[in-house]
Amino acid sequence: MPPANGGYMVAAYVAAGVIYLAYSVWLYWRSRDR
Amino acid sequence: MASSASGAAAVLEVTGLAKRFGHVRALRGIGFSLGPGESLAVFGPNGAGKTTLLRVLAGLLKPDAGTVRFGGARGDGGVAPASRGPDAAHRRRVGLISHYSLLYDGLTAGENLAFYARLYALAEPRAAARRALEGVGLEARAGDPVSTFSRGMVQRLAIARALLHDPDVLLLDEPFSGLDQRAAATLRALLGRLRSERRTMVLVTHNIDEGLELATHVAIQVAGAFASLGARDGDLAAYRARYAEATARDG
Amino acid sequence: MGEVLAQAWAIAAKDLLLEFRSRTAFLSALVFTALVLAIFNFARDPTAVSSVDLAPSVLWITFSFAGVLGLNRAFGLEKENRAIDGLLLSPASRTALFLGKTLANLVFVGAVEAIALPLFALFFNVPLLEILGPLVLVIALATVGFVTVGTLMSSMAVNTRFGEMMLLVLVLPFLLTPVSTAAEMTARLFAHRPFAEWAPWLKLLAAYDIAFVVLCTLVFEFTLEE
Amino acid sequence: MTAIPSAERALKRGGILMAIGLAAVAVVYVRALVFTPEEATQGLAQKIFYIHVPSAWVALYLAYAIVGIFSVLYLLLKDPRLDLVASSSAEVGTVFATVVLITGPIWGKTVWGTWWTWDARLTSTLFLYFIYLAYLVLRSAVEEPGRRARYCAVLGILGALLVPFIHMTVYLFRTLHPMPVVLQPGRPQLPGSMLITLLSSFVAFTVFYAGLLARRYAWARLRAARAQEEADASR
Repeated sequence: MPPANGGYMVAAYVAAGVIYLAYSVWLYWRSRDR
Repeated sequence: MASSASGAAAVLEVTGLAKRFGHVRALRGIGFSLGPGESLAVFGPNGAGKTTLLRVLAGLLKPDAGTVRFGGARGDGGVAPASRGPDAAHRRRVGLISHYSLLYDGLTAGENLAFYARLYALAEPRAAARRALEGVGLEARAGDPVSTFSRGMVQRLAIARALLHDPDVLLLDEPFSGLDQRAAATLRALLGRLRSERRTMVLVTHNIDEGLELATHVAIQVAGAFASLGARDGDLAAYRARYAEATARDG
Repeated sequence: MGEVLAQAWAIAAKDLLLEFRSRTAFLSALVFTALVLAIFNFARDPTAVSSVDLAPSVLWITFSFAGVLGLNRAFGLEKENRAIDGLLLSPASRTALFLGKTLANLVFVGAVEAIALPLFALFFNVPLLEILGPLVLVIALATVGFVTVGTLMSSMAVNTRFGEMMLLVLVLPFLLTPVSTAAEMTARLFAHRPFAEWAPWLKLLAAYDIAFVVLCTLVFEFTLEE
Repeated sequence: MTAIPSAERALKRGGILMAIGLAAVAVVYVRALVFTPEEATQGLAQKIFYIHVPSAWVALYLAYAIVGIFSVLYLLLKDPRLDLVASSSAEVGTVFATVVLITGPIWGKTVWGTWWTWDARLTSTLFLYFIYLAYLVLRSAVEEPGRRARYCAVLGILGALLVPFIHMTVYLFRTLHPMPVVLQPGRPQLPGSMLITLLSSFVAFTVFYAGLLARRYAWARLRAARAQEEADASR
């Protein structure tokens, strides 16, 4: 029986997703055509 | 210019110098040539690129394009193509006098000069230092730290430093700035003597009142380029008018 | 080559003479070292951590920080009156300039270490004499490593905003190898472990020294104005 | 001036590649979370690997190598665009390294029972992160573009040489970190389905990195071109 640690998995995926998405959006916005 | 003056080969020949810092074009297509005993005064407002020009001539900065060539009296050598930095032969030909002294305040006058004599690989550093000190009348203060010197004495020592290796091209960057009248008069006399030794000089300054009488040729530099260049053919008033006109055109 | 070494020596001798005249950097590095050694020892809970366990780390933290803080001086003194222009104007090669600066820094840091080491032995009550030979070797190799990188970085840091802080930010990541290998070897020396046990660390440190001395000498010219 | 239109086109292309990369990462998310079986000993937390390991590949190897290579090229050729590539890669690499440093401890907590340990790989990642930070700080501390580029290139090259030394240093210490389990002959392989997820996530994150880099670089070029035009206009 695998240990129940899905919460950690979710935390890691959310944290990574937020960072990547935030950087992408930031990069997109600051480099948009003025 | 050189050939017109004396027929001798040019000591300093500069062609097509260009240099930019980021988006600022500090030098744009500057060229001139000077023979032995000729001296060029470059006037221009702050930010015209005068100091950059002098630093390129001195080999402190690499130009993006163009050449600085030394020839004449002491044979060829010191060719500085744009792609490469200036070599040691180039550096032995030039001396730089700026409003910075390039000296160490914590060392004595003698120690400063002996140190530079070693860098120039002169045969007897201490003797060379002593001779250079005698040349500017500072031999009595050889053992005193530079920090105890007056501004005028520091400037004389800076000149001794620049002349240590007996360069045939002297570069002067605002040499009069910060000097009181007496020190400026001493400096003027010293520079007159150097010119009579047939050294080639380039002097840059924003103050047209200083240095015009030392020059055989005059250039006005605005926004990185020479707005005018030629043998000195007018008095102070005439050049003041030209200077005002050239800087006004730039806006 | 002979000329390069002569010029390097002239520059190093000039730097050391200047430092000898003022002694400001040297004295402050010494005081810093003594303070850190004393504070570490005082803050240690004697019932929990024995001083011998703590000693190698403290020694290397002290040496490396004192060393790096002193490195600002090397190119800082050239800024006054733009003396660096005088050096660059001269026919002395850039390699000679880098070697001269590194040499002066090595003497400077070495002198701080030579005074700090007995102090360290006293505070931490470690017998140094019997391991002095190998310990000096370790100190010398580690010092060469971080002083070389530090000298290069200080040539850049002096021309940045917040130069002294910048030097620390630039150099600290590079301290990992010399400082941790040196601390490991020091710990094994204190415990009188056989040479075979610390030989791998020694090899790594020597490789680091060679690699960074060569690379720093090669790239130094790019830290100068051009 | 043709510099501005060409940079604008590059910016659009970068934007498209960035969108493709984001979509690929989203696919990896779905595949890893929904369609990949749970590992028996580590449980769901093992799935952190599918984002952690490819991020580490980008941050610690790919982006780092690009910084190093383009730093060397800049010093040799002095083309300002090379410096823009290196600095763009450093910024994007820092983002990936941040993810590595956040997801790593989360996984570590489930297996080691502690968020942080001075394990070899964690330590080396942290030190590489410090070099990224030093690079970005140095960039902000030098005004003149030519000098900034030279300084950053010097740091980039020294940093690249430091990587093998950091690895060797930390491997001389005992390590808690799992050794790489992919493609090592003589060791048990990951089960097929998990391996496919991991390999596809490598591809996805690499494309994502390329997209971010392209966009970041094109923007830097556009800014430089606009600044140049302004400087020329004011002359």
